[in-house]
Amino acid sequence: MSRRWGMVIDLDRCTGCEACVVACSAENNIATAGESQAAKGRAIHWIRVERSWEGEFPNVRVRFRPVPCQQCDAAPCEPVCPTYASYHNAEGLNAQVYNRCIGTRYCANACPYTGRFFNWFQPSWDKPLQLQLNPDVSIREAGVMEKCTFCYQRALVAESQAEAEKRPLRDGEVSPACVQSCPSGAMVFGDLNDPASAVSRLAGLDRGVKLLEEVGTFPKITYLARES
Amino acid sequence: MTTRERQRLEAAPQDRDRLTRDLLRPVLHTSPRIYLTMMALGAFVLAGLVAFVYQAYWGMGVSGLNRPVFWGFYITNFVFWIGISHAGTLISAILRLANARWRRPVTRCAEAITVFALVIGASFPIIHLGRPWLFFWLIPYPSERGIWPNFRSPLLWDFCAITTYLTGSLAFLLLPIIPDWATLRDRAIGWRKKLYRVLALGWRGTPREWHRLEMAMRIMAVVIIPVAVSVHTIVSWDFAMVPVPMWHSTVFGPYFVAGAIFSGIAALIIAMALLRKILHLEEYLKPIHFDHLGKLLLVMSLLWVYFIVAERLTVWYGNATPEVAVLLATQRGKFLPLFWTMVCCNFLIPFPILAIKRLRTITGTVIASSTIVVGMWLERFLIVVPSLEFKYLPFSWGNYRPSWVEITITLATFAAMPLLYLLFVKFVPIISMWELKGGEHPEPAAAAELAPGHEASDPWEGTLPSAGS
Amino acid sequence: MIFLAALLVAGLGVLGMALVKADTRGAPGSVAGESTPAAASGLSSGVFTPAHRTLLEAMEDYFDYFPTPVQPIAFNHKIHIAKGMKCLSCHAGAALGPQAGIPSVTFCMACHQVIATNNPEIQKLASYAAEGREVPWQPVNWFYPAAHVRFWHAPHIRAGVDCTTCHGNVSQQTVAVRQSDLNMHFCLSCHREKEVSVDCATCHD
Amino acid sequence: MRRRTFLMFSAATAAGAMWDVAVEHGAPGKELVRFIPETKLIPGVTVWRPSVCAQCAAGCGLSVRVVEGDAEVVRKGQSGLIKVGLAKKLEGNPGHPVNRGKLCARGQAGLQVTYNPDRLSHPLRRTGPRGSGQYAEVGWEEALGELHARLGPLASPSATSSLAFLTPPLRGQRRALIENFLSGFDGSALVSFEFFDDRVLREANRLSFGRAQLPTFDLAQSNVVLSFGADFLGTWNSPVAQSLSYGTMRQGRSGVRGKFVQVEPRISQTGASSDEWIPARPGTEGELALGIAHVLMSEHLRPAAAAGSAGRWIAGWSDGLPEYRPEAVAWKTSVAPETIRGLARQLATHSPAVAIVGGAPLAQTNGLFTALAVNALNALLGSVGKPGGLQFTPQLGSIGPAAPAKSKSNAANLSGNIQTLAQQIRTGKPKPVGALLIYQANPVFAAPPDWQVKEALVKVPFIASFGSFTDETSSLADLILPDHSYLESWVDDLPESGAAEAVLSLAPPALEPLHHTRATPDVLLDLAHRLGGPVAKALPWKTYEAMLQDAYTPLRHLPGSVSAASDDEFWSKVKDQGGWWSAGPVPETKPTAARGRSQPVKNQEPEFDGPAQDFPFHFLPFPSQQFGDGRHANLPWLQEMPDLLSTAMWGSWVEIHPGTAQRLGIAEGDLVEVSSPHGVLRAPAVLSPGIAPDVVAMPVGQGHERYGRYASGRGANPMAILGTKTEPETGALAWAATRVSVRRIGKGELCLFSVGPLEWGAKQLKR
Repeated sequence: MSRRWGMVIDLDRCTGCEACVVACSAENNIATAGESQAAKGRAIHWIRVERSWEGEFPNVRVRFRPVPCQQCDAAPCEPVCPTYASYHNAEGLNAQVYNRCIGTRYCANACPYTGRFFNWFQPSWDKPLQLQLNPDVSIREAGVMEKCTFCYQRALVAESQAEAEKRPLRDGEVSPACVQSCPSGAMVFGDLNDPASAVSRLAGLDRGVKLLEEVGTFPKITYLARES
Repeated sequence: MTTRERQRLEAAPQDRDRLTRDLLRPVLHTSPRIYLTMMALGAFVLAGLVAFVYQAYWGMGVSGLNRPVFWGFYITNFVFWIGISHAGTLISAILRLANARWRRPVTRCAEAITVFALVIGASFPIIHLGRPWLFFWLIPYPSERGIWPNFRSPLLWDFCAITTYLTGSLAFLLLPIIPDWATLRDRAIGWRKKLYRVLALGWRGTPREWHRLEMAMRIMAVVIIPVAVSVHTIVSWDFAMVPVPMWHSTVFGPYFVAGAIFSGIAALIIAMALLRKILHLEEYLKPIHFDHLGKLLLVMSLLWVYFIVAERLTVWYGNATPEVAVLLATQRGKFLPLFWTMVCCNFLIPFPILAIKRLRTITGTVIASSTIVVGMWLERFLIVVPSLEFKYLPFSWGNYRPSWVEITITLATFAAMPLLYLLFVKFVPIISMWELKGGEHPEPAAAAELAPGHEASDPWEGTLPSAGS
Repeated sequence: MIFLAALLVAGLGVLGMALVKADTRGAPGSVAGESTPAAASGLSSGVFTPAHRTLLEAMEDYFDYFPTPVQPIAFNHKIHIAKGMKCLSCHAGAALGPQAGIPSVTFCMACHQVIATNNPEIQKLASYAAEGREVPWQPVNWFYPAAHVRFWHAPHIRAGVDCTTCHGNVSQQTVAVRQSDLNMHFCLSCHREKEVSVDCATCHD
Repeated sequence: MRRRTFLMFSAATAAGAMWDVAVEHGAPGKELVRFIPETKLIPGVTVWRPSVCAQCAAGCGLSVRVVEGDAEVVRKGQSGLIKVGLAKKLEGNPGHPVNRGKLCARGQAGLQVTYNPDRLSHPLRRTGPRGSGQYAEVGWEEALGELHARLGPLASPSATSSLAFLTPPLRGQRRALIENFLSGFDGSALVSFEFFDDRVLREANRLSFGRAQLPTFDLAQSNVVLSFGADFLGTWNSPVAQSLSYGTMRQGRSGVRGKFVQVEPRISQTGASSDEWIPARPGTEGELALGIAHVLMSEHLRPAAAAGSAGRWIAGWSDGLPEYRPEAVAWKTSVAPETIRGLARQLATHSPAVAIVGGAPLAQTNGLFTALAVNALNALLGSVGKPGGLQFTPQLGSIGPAAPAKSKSNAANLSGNIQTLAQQIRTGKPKPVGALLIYQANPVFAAPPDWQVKEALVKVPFIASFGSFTDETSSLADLILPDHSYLESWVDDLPESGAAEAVLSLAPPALEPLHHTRATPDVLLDLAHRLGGPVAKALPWKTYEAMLQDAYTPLRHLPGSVSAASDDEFWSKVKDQGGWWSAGPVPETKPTAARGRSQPVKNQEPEFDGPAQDFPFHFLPFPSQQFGDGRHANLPWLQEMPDLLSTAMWGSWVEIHPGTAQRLGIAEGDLVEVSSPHGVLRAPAVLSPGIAPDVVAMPVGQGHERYGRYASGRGANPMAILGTKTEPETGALAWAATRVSVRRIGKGELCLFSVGPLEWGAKQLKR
């Protein structure tokens, strides 16, 4: 059976440190928008940490949750794309093919999680910041949508490595940059089709909830609710 | 209908020459004022083109769009103009089928609106593309890579529906022009003669030709109605097919179609009034036309209110959090001024004007139509933007403010419409001469063949105002 | 459609004029810093955007046109292969990673210190080495950035795909030229035949 | 049909019409020359190389992803491209005991230090007036020659003026090198400066536990964690190590979920994770701790003697702290007596429990008392040195041959702080400062204005800086000799906390230098060689690498992570592993006795700078999640990383309670003016429900005047309005003891990532 990549985010472990946010920018060549563009709502963060305040002083609580693309099984972004730039691949990812994207931004509207981002301008890096760019990830030009890929390039590298070594991929061998960096171990990544994987086990916990479950998107990210 | 009325409508034979003269005057003579107007409009259109190129070159970032409001003015304009396009073909086809005689001076006017509004409307999905130079990927053409467009996407349905509608409307508009072009060919001189010789497609006015034309028009009239309905339904499905609060609604199909006809008729009334004034067609476009269209507008206004109440009341009672967020934002929140302006423009102002007979004059209907055009544009805006600003996760809610680029392009399309119209008027008699002449055919036999249709009782006859008698 | 075509033509015309001076302007949406080094640093991949210096470059990209490169030294593949060298002797990266790579001038000079030193082309090579410079070889096969192609040599070599499958029979070539139109159809037909992934994301990213 | 064919067919006319526009085609342009590469890497294949994070003092191990790529360099005056190994990503070193493969946001953004567009690429000599930032490039020989000429006279025994070296607190051989370097200069001073320096806590730990170092928390096994103001998941101490164990505390053990209570007047990133937030009045945290201790003792949950020597510093401890009845404490702290009792019972019954103190509570005039009170509470709970409690990472203090050869005359001067340095510069006593060397520290930005640091520094006849950037301090320098970035250098660190074992983080350069920079340790060794005499004798090594090798190869004989048969093998394994960590007892620095004090520390009311009637609000500058103390403000990734709570990017803001804001007529995003007796600043307001009504808070880190294109002129610097109250025993700046007033100025600009409502729930409809 083919793989079905999934993620579990334990909100009880998450500290809101945003290591995942920077890890994602570094891994995926996400350009910095700059102040004026960021103020217009054009900063790109494939993963963001949402926060919510509850209660009145002094009984105040904060909740937060990291939100990347939920990699839905029934993703609303996919059927609406007129060019198949947004499509479902065999490993269950909501992949985005940049060269096929003509920039209707329909997918971004359809996404209930606002997890898709548009390149409003040609991305640029002040020299020599471009030297940090990851050669495994392409630069998205002006006019195309982009989104979290579950760091598919890392999965491909690991698969290629495993194939070269003629062995199967181990659980935990592939992890997106956010999961790799997470200091409190709040994020776990793996194959949901493998019942023995850590992610399958955690996704089955009673604490597991899906974000906006009522929309019927069947996300592959399971949030483990905070216990307080 | 009195005899006098009938004569006026069908034009007495002795008037025919005058009629032809009157109707060809705008085609053959152009005043400097018209040139000036065209230049002014052209400047606007050029500004819009420059803005579009600027945007295509630097990126969509020069617009006011952002995350999460990925659609804004452009899609508003798209829906608006596609809506306007319903004026024509649909109205003229229905009236043709219903054989309403009063329609004759109105049809071409309306059909032209359809074609131009469609062209303008259809350009917006391309203007709003992040990479407009790749728009042709929407066309299902065989590719060596084995890639086809995604037929599941409502945008593709849109593409197909709009191209079909455009083709159909063009045929619907152009077919009955052929005899008039033939008339022009016979009267014009110089380059115009050559031009019209080509355009007239060798029309000679034989009975066979007349017969075929009539048949074609009948078929077209029947076919174009479902196409027109489907177009705006599909436009509505662009929204209704995605799980966005207040977009995902079953009522959207008929709601959009009703809104489209509503705004279309309003646009038609404005266009007719302008033509009447500018081209001095007072004798051909008469108060009674405005009165009839005004009644139609009244019906559509009521229908529109019905739909908006149906839509909003169910959302309010359903009380689903994400939808109520959008609902309240439009009715009570930041969009409150726009929302209530829209209600005034679409109902509170036009309703009394159109309902009270004394106010349903040319001026009255034009005022009502103008507010309706504004109101319907706002309605489209209020469908597109608030849902995106208030979409689900409150953390990602946003704001939208259009930039000069979007405003320029929007204004340019509002200039493009009259410009195209003026150009059209300069090449085509805007009132179908042969139809106004009462289906004058050179050969009695052919006329007799068609006669029963002409003789048939006019379904609108009984409703005609007695003022003319 | 006429209107659209007019729009396109007029648009592209104005664009062309804009493109000529593209480098001297800053982007209107000041993107992280003051300059737009995207074009200069060769990172960007947009078609009709500030990514290209000239309209022609943009058009070449748009129409997938690959001009034939002019090499600084008329490297003769045929002779090297005839003398028993293998592709991987020089392009060692092909078996190990994504890129085949072109060897450094020092690698060439390892042999050409003594071999064929009279050849004017070899003398060119020697002068590069003496100046401490690499030979500015021009790429023969490449993908435009707008294609977003992720191509890794190593898995293909591991799967036993012969170099000639894509690069043609280089043993008969002197200066290498682009022999196959390495377009998506070319890749896909082989992938289909061998029943390996035809998922978009395998190659495009 | 092929795409090209289709296009040609449909667009041929259009294309033909404009072909002539493209006039520039075919121009070969200015193709850059390619130089012959010096390293061999397989193109496109990743190599992971160890390094050590230098972004904060935690000393985490790094794994640097290196891939070959083209870099633009200048060789022999010609610019061209060369293939070099480029760092593509920083991840945690999986084997490193402090961070175990994890890395925080600031650590990962360290990539942008190396590739920062504003990094200095050449030695610079000042051309304009001091502080103008006008410099001209000079060669290394010239720069070193000048430095030598300036320092030579100071190194002679008859020198009439002295040398000062300003650095952040350093550890390992870098510190040893500088100390040894300075030992050759009579009366020289090594001045270390860091704004958030934890001096008070080290002193308290020295008194309470005999260890003048920051503690390591075994949160992974704690059942209750009570933190007094410590941002231990964000910026304080060793955040990655603490987050790792925090995760386990919450959900890593079956059936047990640790509880976490945070005491602080403003919810920090750490406080946001707490189960309970207790906004105690600023400066009363110590009393709260003692109130809890009182309950523990009075309810016979713990005997007073359990605290051992740690209780000795609290007056009335052995009597059961009669002054700290919950009711009395409640009156002062504004924490309900029931809350205090409840906390005490939870701590006692859900053992192991641990109390943490750090940050703002210790930056009050009674900071030492507060720290000692929490230490005593920990001791009373029995959590010192126990699983689930606090421990001290063994320190490899006596390892290495590089202890400075102190001469009697300068031993006393070897350490100092920025105030004494400023004093010395101003008064010229005991000796005028003849030259100042600056390495990374930036006190001009981060010291309160009344210390007059800048005014003092400009009086020094000669200043040289080794920094990679021009910042507010290094822009005063006459000569700048830029250092390699840490990824390009030999790096070593001895983490003070974060692991149960003794840790040496050490790594060779992961990258070749990108610019014409030189590693500062090597520059100093070179300089020592040139100076000759005692300096050269104290630093006999040719390279820093040799010095490190000499210092650390003796570790081979200790039980540790590397087993090797020879010193060379050991050294190469240490380099590969990114360090060495102990696997058994190691010889440590002798625990320092609680010398110099016999009396308990008195609890004094916290004093605040500024009268309460004119300045009604406590001003709380807090280390920002993005920039720490401001040193990371030049990294664009961090500038664009939204703050967790305010979601602000690219700027600074003033956090105000919504009720207070309403009273003052301030709305979200309004520009407000914050005035203290020492200065005024302006910033946009953020209304935050998680702050006490009598506190206004501001992140530290922005407001740089000169720190590259991303940081300069952005936001406001809260340090610029701080008073100069200090904790009297340690002399540490009480940076949380300033009072301010706030008023609205007008509309401001705020760059927020989320403009949505503050809540997710039903209230979202009220917008």
